Amino acid sequence: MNDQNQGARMGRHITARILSAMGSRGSLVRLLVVSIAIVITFSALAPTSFLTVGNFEFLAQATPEVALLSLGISLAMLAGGIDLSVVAIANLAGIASGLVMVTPIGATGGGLALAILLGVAVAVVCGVINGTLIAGLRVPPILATLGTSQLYGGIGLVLSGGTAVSALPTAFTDFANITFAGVPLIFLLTLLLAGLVAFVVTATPVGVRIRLLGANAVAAEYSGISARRVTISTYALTGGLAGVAGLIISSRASSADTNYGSSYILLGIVVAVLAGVNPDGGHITITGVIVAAIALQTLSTGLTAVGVSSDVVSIAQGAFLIAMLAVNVYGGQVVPLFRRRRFRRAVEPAPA
Amino acid sequence: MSTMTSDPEHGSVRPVVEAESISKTFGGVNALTDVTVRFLPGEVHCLAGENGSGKSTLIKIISGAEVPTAGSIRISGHAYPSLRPQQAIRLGVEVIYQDFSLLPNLDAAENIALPLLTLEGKRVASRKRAMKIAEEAIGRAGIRLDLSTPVGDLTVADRQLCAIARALAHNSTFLAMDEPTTALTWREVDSLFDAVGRLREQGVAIAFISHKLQEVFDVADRVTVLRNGRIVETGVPSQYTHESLSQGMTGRKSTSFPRSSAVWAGKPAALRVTGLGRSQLFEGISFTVGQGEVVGLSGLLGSGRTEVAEAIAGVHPADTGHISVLGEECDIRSVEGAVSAGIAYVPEDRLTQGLFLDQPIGDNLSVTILSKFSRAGRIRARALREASRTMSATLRIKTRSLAAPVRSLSGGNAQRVLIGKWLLREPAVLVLNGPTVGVDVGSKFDILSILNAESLRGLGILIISDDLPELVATCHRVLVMRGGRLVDELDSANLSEATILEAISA
Amino acid sequence: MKSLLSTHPRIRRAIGNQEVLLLVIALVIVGAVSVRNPGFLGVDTLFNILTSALVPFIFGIGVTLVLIAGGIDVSFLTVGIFAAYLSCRLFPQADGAPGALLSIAVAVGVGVLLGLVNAVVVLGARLSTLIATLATSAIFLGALFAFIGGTVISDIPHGLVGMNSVSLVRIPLANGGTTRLSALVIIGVVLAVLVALFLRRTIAGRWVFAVGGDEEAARRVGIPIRATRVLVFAIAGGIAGLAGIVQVAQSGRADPTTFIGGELNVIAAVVLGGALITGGRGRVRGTLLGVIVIQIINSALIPLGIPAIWQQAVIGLLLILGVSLQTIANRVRPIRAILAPPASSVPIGETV
Amino acid sequence: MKSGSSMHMSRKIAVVGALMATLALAGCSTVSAGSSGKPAAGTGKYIQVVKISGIAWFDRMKAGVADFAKKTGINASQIGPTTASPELEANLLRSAITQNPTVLAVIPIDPASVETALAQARSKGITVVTHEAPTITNADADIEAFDNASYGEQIMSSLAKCMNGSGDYAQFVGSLTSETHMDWANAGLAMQEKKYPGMHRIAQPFESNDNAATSYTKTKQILQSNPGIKGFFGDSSQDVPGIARAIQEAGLQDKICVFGTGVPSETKQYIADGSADGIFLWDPKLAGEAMLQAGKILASGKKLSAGVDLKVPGYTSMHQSATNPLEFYGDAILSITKANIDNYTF
Repeated sequence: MNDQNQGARMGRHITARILSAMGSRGSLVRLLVVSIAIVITFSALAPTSFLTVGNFEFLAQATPEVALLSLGISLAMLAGGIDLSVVAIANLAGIASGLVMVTPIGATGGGLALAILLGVAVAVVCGVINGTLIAGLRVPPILATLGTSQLYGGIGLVLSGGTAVSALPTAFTDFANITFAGVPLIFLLTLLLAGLVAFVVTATPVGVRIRLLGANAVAAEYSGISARRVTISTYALTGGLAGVAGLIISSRASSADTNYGSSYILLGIVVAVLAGVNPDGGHITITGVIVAAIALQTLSTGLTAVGVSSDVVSIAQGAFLIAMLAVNVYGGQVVPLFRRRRFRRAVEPAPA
Repeated sequence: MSTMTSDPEHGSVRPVVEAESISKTFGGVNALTDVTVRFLPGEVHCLAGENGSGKSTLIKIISGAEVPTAGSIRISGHAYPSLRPQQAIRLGVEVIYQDFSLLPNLDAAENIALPLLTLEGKRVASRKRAMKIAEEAIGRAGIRLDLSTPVGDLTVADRQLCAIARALAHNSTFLAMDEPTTALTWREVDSLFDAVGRLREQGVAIAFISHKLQEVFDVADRVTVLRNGRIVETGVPSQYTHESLSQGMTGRKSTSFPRSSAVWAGKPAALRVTGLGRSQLFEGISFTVGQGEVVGLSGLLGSGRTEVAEAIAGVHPADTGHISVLGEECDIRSVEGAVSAGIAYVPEDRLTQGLFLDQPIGDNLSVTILSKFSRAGRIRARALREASRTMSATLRIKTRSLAAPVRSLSGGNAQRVLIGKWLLREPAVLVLNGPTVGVDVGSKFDILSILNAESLRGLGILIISDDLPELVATCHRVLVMRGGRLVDELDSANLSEATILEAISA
Repeated sequence: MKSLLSTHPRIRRAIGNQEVLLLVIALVIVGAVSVRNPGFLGVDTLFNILTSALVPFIFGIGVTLVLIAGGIDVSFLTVGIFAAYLSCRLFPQADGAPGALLSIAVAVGVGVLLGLVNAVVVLGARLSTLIATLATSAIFLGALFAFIGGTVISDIPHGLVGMNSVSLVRIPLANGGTTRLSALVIIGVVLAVLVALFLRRTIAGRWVFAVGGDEEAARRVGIPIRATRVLVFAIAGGIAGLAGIVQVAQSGRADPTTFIGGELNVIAAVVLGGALITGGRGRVRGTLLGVIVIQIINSALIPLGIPAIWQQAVIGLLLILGVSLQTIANRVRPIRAILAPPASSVPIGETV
Repeated sequence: MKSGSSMHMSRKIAVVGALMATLALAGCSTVSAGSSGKPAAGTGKYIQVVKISGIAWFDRMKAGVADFAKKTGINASQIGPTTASPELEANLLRSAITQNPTVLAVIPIDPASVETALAQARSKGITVVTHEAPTITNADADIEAFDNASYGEQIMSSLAKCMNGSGDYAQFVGSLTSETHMDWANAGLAMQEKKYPGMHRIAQPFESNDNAATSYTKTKQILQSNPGIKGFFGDSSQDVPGIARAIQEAGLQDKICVFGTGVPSETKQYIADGSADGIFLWDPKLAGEAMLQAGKILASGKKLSAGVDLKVPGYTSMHQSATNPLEFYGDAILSITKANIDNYTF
């Protein structure tokens, strides 16, 4: 990389790789088209309340925590697993760092940084525990993380003494409201982290191993990939993302609590699946996750803006998921407009 | 193609099953091209051909497990563009699949009886009745089988017997047997052939698939030879000799293979195994593979040959014994450990154990060298791609792009990817389990040539296989396993298909 | 640990038997609680556990069916409360024994219909059962609140009240009160027997195992895969409806929010009982044991004097322990022996 | 991700570090203050955000919102999430802010979790009134039906009277994180310790998760492990129905006293046979209307002060809290027993 020219070429190459890892274009295009359709529909239906700067600012502010939790779940899915404990990890991270923040040390700038680091570290440790249960004891991911979700939630409850950890320093709580040119900083932070995740899954050995492990765990074992190490890294990364989400949540809520975000687990899975992440492993799309998170948030905000009750919003989200997946399955046949040249996937194994 | 004509013998008898101009493509690869075969009542019709010639695919199309790309299946005079399995069974088609297609969580009796009870439209699952059906079926085949053990816990041989019994439980008019003897001893093969004889007398049309020439001559009334998805010729066994049939199957005069006998004498063995054992599976396994030597390890399915290979490869490590590579003792506890010791393993089941089917070819190739091609935690993507591309070119993998998924490749090309990924790692020993199963003839020759070339460069190669011509053609020595022990060693002086066959199925 | 287990077949067999393991866990907990609180060991505890296990057990039976067939259903709780609530709304006057039967029949019928909706989504959109039922449960719950109602019905049909008030056994207690076992338990017993008979003694029941064991093999031997799937979803839906109406009868009120978020706990109990999350294995008896062990854990916390704030963490820990033990038990299943008794031919030694 | 081209590990660390530093230090930047002028009190939308939509309690409160709209001609509506989850409520609240209402009336599940959003609303000139959130700081006023301490004390004095001032009792709260429930429980406990030393609370308060099934199950376990228990004190409206069902089943109607928060329609059957002895509550309809009335006064630029009349029964002469000047409470406790339960239809 001494040669500048070569560096630039490599840059282009990595960009291309990251873009290609961001999703099979067909499904991403469909998702984008539908998302834009949602925006146009609600702009027409409720121009006064939907089509406002405030509303879009709200969208950008409300999306980060869901997007980050979904990214974490997507990573677990990439490795062929699932993480149901992300919300519990987020809350535990928020509580742990909140407890440091409310001490006298936390009031100082260094103390605050320490508190934040501690929160993320706690989250990573939680992830490592998940990974160890899954790869070491080979507990199915859905059960392991269900159990740890209870455990982390319970630890959070004990640490916080049952009450919300509040009176956090204003330096921390204002963070959620900072905007650059109308774009909330937490949204930019989310994009940055998404970029980092994209880098990890495309351009690092561990990222490639996570994908291969998720694609075929048996073949990964026969290829000399250490399932234990890779799984633990995956869940540690997922935990870390959940930890940042937890910090964003407590910054936005000005407090940390155990009962926050219970609706996010299923929402996170929905976002990941909607984005086109394969729940059976081996495929992830970072852009898709961000777009899907925004699309779902837009859908619910839009429906609220036209005065529909939140019950209908949940019907709409469920129907949206089924419809998008059905389009992905049948889209090639029904909507030739969206068809892209793709390698034919024979359903059956090659002839024997 | 000129040989495939309606010969006069077919004239008066109406075929039970006819495949008419069947073609089938998988991901752009032609598995079958315009194949027409007739199966007559009371006739054992052998489909002969090498691995990958399309025999199994043809049977799967007749049984409804696959849908043909073109052509139709005619059963008792009615033409069907495609069939569903249920429909085919209802029409009297019964198959013993190569992979057995058993239900691992049900016991043997139920595996045998449930399809029949389903076909009969029964609603109540009577244990008594299931046992009765199963006992009759195993009686008919002269098989001994523990009927109340879950099939997943049976040995490979017993699973094969169970699959045979299931097919015999049903009074079918057409029975296809796809490599039904791979796990059986001679005694079991004899009773299977007796059962086949009785069915023939009852007027059942039988399709018999095998790549073991002797079996073809033993049971067949008619032989159809397939090569690369096309019918090459058809006739009665008396028209053929071993040599002419073999030539028809491979398209070459001789299966003999350019092979150097130069074992790198005086240098430490590439692989030395001493007293290897694993509880209940195998024991006392000792042998060496010299540098530049190609050693075969043969035995029936379930003889322990795969277990020994997987112990050496670290997949399921051995409990006792020693393994050394290039003279250095290594403690192999995991695949990673084996890989870093210099042992590479190409597993038996390419599709589930070897490849990441939906992932790019490039990633499949480079999985073994990710760490080597990384700096500061980041992949040196360009260098890695170069290495993969070079290997792909060396092995002549036919693909437009390394970004395409492996699934888009034919069996032969996929196998090259699998071998290539280990060659990139530059191991001292390459252990291959069934290296040419499901590979077309051209690729088979290429793959064996690649192995030959690598052995000339000093790589020690251990081939686990029951493909007798392949073993004879490529190996310097062949070791034979039975019941978890090494029972014979055939060196180049007395290495032939007949000697191996005798040793493995004694 | 591995070598210890593999060298002692007896230990291996004992640990390998899931149900024995569960019984041991149950006995250990009961023993531990009884030492601290001798009053725990009594008829009233037994009745309490049976009563509180009834509804999760009925739900669990449906979950077991779906798991055996190789799927994961997360919509059963919403199906249950939807069916029960609708039944109460449609026939609020259902009185006496015929009324009770009517309420039950309507709930089961609605459950079957919703189960069929699940089947249509799974088979029609070719979705994994987990994703499909995630989406349908959002839709069912939204539809319940939006179109049927969300307020608690505290005046439920009198037939149901009457059914619950029939006692099988009534025993006076030391504190002057009585403890009783409601006749509702009979529903659980009858259903358990029926489903066990269905699974063991009918061809369709065997198909369920076949489909979950190896779908492709089952297809090849002529088992109707799609019909089996539809049947399983329909039955599971009906069972969920039954569980819902039993819950309403038991609690004397129809509260649409009763079950929110409890899906995974029921699945955990079923898996603890030995059903494989990958399909092909499971039994009603195991599910009963799994549910009871979880109820024992739950009811041990108060007598053990574990502070409320610690309870969630303790449950999480026990859950992790349970699933880990189960996984370990599954891993030590015996291997198929190959090694023949020493043959007459002498094995060749180091000949090279 | 173009920068990814030359991003070494060290660079990556640097970026992460910078990120942390930003997180830690950038908090100083201020939020842009809203500059839009306040709309007049009589115009614009009034939106009420509740904990959960569709349950009896908030349906009753909705009737209060409708009454307010009818009386004043103001466009007032109520929204709430499908499940009682703080993040759903906070998001709904934020999406309500984007509709730029004149008055936001909020009943938070977790007061701390809405503080930031409420600050944002106020910075846009929206008048914010809360309920069941006496510690709130980012509101123009918090309207309570009563003084929390005296509510807890009133439940306790009824319970103590029923128990003749002696014996064990257990307390239930919806969740240990629920501020008002904990206030009532603690006030009750403090009073008992001072005035009724013969009574004794077993353990910490039990959590019912606002779920009658949970309070039922736990009550059975408590009865079983504490055979001598004489009373129950329930804070969540779902506690009394659950506790009373367990008492009813055990046939202990006459031996055990049950008091707590409750809704008449949900507890009538238990009050009738004595398995519950008395419920306390405030009428959500009146509370809902009082919140909006307070909002109307504040939006017109006036201030609330002690003694203010919100023109709603029980809220005609509000008291200002000594601890939080934003908190105003009325005298709207309803005490319901067998004698008067038939007067209430909700």
